[in-house]
Amino acid sequence: MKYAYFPGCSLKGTGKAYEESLLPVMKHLGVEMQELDDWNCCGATAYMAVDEGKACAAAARNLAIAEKSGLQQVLAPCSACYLVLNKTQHYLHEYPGMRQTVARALETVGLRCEGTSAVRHPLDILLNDIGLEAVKQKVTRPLKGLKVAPYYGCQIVRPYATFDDQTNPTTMDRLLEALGATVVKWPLKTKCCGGSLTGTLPEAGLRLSYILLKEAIKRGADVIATVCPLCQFNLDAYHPKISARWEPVPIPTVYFSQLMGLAFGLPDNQVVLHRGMIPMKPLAAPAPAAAAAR
Amino acid sequence: MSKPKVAFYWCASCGGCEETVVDLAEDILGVVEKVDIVLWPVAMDFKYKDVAALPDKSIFATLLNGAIRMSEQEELAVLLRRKSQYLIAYGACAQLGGIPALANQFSREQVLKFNYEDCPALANEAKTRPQAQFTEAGRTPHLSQLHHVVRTLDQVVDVDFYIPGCPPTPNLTKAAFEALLSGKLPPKGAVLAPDIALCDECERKATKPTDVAFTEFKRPHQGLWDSGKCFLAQGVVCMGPATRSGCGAACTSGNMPCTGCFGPTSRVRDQGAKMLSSLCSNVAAKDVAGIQQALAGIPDPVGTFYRYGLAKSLLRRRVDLPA
Amino acid sequence: MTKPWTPRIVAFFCNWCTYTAADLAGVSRLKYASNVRVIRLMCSGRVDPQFILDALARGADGVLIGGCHPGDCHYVEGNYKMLRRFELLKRMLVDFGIEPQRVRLEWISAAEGEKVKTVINEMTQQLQALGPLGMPQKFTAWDQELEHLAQAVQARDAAAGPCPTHAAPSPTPEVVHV
Amino acid sequence: MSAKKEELRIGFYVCHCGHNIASMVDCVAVARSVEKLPGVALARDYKYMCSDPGQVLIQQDIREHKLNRIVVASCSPLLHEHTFRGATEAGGLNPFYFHMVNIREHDSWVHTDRQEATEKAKALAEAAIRRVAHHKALEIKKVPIHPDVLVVGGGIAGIHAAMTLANAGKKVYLVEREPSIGGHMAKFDKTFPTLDCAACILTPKMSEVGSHPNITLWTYSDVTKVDGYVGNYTVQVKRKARYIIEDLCTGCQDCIPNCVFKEPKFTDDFNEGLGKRKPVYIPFPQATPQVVVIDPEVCLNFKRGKNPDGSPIVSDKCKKTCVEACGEKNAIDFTQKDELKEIKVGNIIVCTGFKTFDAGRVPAYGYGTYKNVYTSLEIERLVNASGPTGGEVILREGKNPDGSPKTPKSIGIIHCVGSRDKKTNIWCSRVCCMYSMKLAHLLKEHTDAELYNFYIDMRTPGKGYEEFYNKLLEEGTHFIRGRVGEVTDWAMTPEEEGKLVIRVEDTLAGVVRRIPVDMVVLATGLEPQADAGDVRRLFNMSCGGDGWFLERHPKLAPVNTFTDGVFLAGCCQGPKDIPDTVAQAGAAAAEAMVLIDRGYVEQEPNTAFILDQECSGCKSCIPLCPYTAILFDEERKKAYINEALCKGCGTCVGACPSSSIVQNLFEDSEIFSEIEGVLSYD
Repeated sequence: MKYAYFPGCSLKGTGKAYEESLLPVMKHLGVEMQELDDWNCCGATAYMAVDEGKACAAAARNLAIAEKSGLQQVLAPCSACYLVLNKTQHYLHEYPGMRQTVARALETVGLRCEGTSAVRHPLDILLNDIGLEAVKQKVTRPLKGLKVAPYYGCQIVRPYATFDDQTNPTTMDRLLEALGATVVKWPLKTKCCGGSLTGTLPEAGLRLSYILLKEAIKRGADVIATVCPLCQFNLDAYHPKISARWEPVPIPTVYFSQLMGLAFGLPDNQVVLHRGMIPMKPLAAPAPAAAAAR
Repeated sequence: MSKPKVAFYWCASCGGCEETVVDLAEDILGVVEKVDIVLWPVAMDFKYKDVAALPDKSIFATLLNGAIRMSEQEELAVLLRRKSQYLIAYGACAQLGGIPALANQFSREQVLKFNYEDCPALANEAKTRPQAQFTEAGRTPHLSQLHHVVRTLDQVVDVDFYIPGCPPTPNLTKAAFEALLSGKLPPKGAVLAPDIALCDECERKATKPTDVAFTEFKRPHQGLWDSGKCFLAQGVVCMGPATRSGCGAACTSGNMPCTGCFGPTSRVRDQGAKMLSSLCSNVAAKDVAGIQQALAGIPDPVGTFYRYGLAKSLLRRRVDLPA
Repeated sequence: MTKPWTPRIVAFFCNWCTYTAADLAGVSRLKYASNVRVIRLMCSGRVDPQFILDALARGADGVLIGGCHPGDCHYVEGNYKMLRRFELLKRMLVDFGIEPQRVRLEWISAAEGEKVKTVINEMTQQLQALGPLGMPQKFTAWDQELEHLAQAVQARDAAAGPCPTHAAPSPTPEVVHV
Repeated sequence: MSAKKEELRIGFYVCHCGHNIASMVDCVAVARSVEKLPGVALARDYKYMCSDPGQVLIQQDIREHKLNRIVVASCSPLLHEHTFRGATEAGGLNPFYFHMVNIREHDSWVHTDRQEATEKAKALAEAAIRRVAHHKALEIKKVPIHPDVLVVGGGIAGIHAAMTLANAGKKVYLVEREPSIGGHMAKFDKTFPTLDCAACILTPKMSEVGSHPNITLWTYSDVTKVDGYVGNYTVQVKRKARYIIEDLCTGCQDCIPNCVFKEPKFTDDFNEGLGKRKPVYIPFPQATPQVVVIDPEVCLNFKRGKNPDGSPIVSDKCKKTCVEACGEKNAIDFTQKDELKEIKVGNIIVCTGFKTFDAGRVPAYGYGTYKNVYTSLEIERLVNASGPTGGEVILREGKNPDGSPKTPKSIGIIHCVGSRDKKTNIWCSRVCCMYSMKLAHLLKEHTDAELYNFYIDMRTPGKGYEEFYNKLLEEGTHFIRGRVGEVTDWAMTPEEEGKLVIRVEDTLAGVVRRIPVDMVVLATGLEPQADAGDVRRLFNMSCGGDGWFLERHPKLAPVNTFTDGVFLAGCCQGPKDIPDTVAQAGAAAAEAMVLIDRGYVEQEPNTAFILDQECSGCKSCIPLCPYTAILFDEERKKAYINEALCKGCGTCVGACPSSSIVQNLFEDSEIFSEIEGVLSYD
């Protein structure tokens, strides 16, 4: 299995831990990810709000490069990238006007976007292409006893329900269970993390982060697992402020891929748990018998 | 008193129809006794100018076989029409276009190119093609030219009667002569054969089940066929149900399926469409894939359903060819 | 004033589903291209492939057949029979040089007025892009070679002078048409 | 050719239909264009052809102008062909010398360019003119109607239709798949807006059905096959084994307390799973017939698994205390098998009802996740005195400090769950606003809780309905306008702890609100039955895109289907309340009686026949006929059609390879001339 890999800016910056953990995990599962040559900004959600035409053109350039590469599947781990690329794909198919605008823009750089490639999320690929059975077979250190709150955020399920339910997604739940973890009942799976409001309107934005963290602790979670660099950042970076404004809610937030690496027994530098600001408690050592059996 | 004048002529045909006239055997004597033959290129030496010299309508009946494929054939058809009281399309080619009309699937250029350049059995390095005219030693002979379209006789001139078949049977020919000479004629435009499909006289009819459901189709060379059983019951396309009878089921008696040379019954406008309809309706499958699989046994529907009737079909010819 | 060319579609709709759906489209005041002319039959199974070829030969640029959805035929299975004919006819028409988009089979239930609209509009658009099939015009064009020849022969004969008419006319037996 | 061909004199009429046609089609131009066609004796345009003067005009013209063919260009033949055939006949012509052109539904109503619409009308008219020249005089066949009626479904619609017919002296078979009739209505506590007790008004009707001499009641039965046509249907009914001989069971129910299971422990469907029942049970106290039923899935006297014929395997391992209790009545029969019955009826009324929307499909509302989220039907049972709690409203989860079950102090009712929602069902289920208010009233009465209704729009069109809404407002029930976003258990304040929080945008106040409640009621919408598709096929009906059975005409034939002799009543046709259901059931019964009392149906003479001289006996047509109407005469080696069995689809005609089959009204020559006609415009 080979996918075109669109990292986007976050995975090279604030969300470095996502890339650092996802790449080895995928490799471990025999998935080949070929980073797109000369990719550019996906346009992100902000650009879409300013100028849809230009935003689509920017995103479509990446799709065009993917088409040119001959790889029909584009793997976009960042939620914002995933949404924007998908949205562009939808616009190209549904609005002839947009198709023209984009075609004209791409023509100037000698590219064409037919809109034929599929934009895929890692969860989608793990569940539907690789399958949980294959994942389970790679688990050498089951996350027994680890209580995880699966946090999907908004962008991978809204507005497009591409591979999971919009209000109650379950793909990550099933993945975490396959890793041996306990998934806590957590009705805030797709609630807002505060998004960019944490920076612009902290009272509103941080409050949303605070609710998520508080509810996760209340429901007995040891850790929050996320799929989105912005969610991870919001839930991880503002503890001092939240603590000052409301109460301390010390719970770590990590990428699901980090938990996978952990369960696969990958080396620490591929699990990169040290990148989090709230440290995750070490797992209980595996029972000697179980360890011997491996 | 002089005897009625009769002409035989051939256009684009194989000569088989002429054989039928000969196949009348001793009966031909009876015919010859009652008529004067004024034109019969295959057997006797007359010149066109002799015909041209005849007064209009002075020939009692002309039996013309072959499709109209060349300019010369058309010219003669027009001439003979003018000279004849009755013009009879004799045989499948004159009636329906016949085998020559299968060329209506190709353009004139394709036909010429294949026959004078690409045909594997050909030695024509100069790629010489027939010319309409050329000058040699100060003389300029004109040659007949290939038309773009192969036509039935009635697509060129008015036709009074049709005698079907590839070739027509001696019996039908004899009966037609008798009718002509006795004056007991059906209405103009009639086909001088029974107006009922071939199954009526096919001995295999009784073996066709009433619940046929096709799962596959076979072509005659793809198997050995039960010589007593309906071909359709064996999955072999037999045009009998869509073809006029009158041949005495000659092909099925010889263990070959009917290929449709007698053309459709009078009620049908397009023989191929009707045969297609009948066969397909009785395919067993209900899903597109299953249907396509069953019908894959008919790889060339045009050649199968319009083997003789393409020129006379509703579309006449492949539609995207030049005129 | 010459009107710009627009395609002509002859439609054969079954009485129970598609014709009723077209009535529903009317009752719902849906708007669609006026290029289609509907002929009502009781069942899509009645659609004789001759009708389709005849329509094309007489100047239709496309033929649309509408029947009940598979399993819903008012006459149990008439629509399957049409589907089977359609599958081979489509292939045969390609051999005749006719684009497959020109003949279309659609399952439209009595409730799908909206589908009548979309299918007709879509087909009109497709045919517009394909351009006219124009069989009657083609027939005329094909037969021009006959006229050219006739003119040439006439000219030649005229040059050669009148036909000698010395031969006696053939005796004609009395004709009784039976 | 027989007699000399009669000269063609066609009369053509184009109808303005007020402005319906005339506004988009130049009717005068159409008449002028048709006038010039060969065979046309006169062409007129007229305001309303279907009116009496319009019809009289045709009749007069036939006489005065010696017309022998009539063409009317107006609306759909499905609407008025009958009318104009009548006028043609009244004028002294055979009615089949008439043909109709649809220039309203197929032209003026669907096009926007007057010139194009007029051209189209001309072409369609020319096609009809050419076609009608080929028409032949035909005779209408009259087929007698079997006077018995089948009513499918024993809810309030089926009960009312069956009673209406039976009281008029007609014999009725009422087939119900559950062990008792009563349907959804039997589960309701009270009915809106009058708040009369559902059982009080329904059960007398139920027992009347059970004892009516003209009604054969078959419960626990399925219709498995329907053959035939209007007036002459042959129906196969499967009477499922209930392991009780109905005639011997007196309804004493002694077997139930004596079952080896001392406590009821199996899900009680009638109580929406809120209660339990035993393997031998009666669905509810007023069940009709008063006959118990044994569930072989859980009864100990059966083994798991099935016999080769699909019936359960009797183990005979149980002590059979029930048989002992039944005693001499001997009504219990463990060897009973499904039984197939065949009946003949002339008409069928389909009243198969609805199912409620599966609330689990909207995960945001927490049904199945939070125990104290209920569906409306569960509440109906909960507030019902004969329900699983005896009418006491207690929560599924949570106890009082003393260990007793908790009663809700605050209740939220969420409207439009599975209705008016693109993600689930787009239609309005029509009854939810009203029943939600009814439940609000009943819940308040039972618990004195704070009641909140969350609605998108209040829809109360009905006699006394708006008044009921006003009454609720006065009672102090809160109405909050807004579609609820979610039901959740995460608390933001101490007051919310331990409660269900309803998050909603209050669109009147313009704020997002969080309302903590103890109980959430989801007003689930109505959906077509899960097997509506199979039922539709069984009775040869149509379904709308939404899955409800389709009536022949939404206004003029609301209980008819496209199949003659099959009628609809109740929610199987679309959501409706009890008054409308009963009205529709009465209408369906009346429609059936129209046919029964007339005694015969007229059959469209569009049957096919084989030209005997021309048939070669190729047998291609024989397997094509779904009605086995085509037979082979072995002696003459030709096929022939049994006209009585032919339904007139024309499939054999389309397939006859030598065109030796002719379909009346749809002859090849008629259709070819129509093709020529529609393509005649420039």
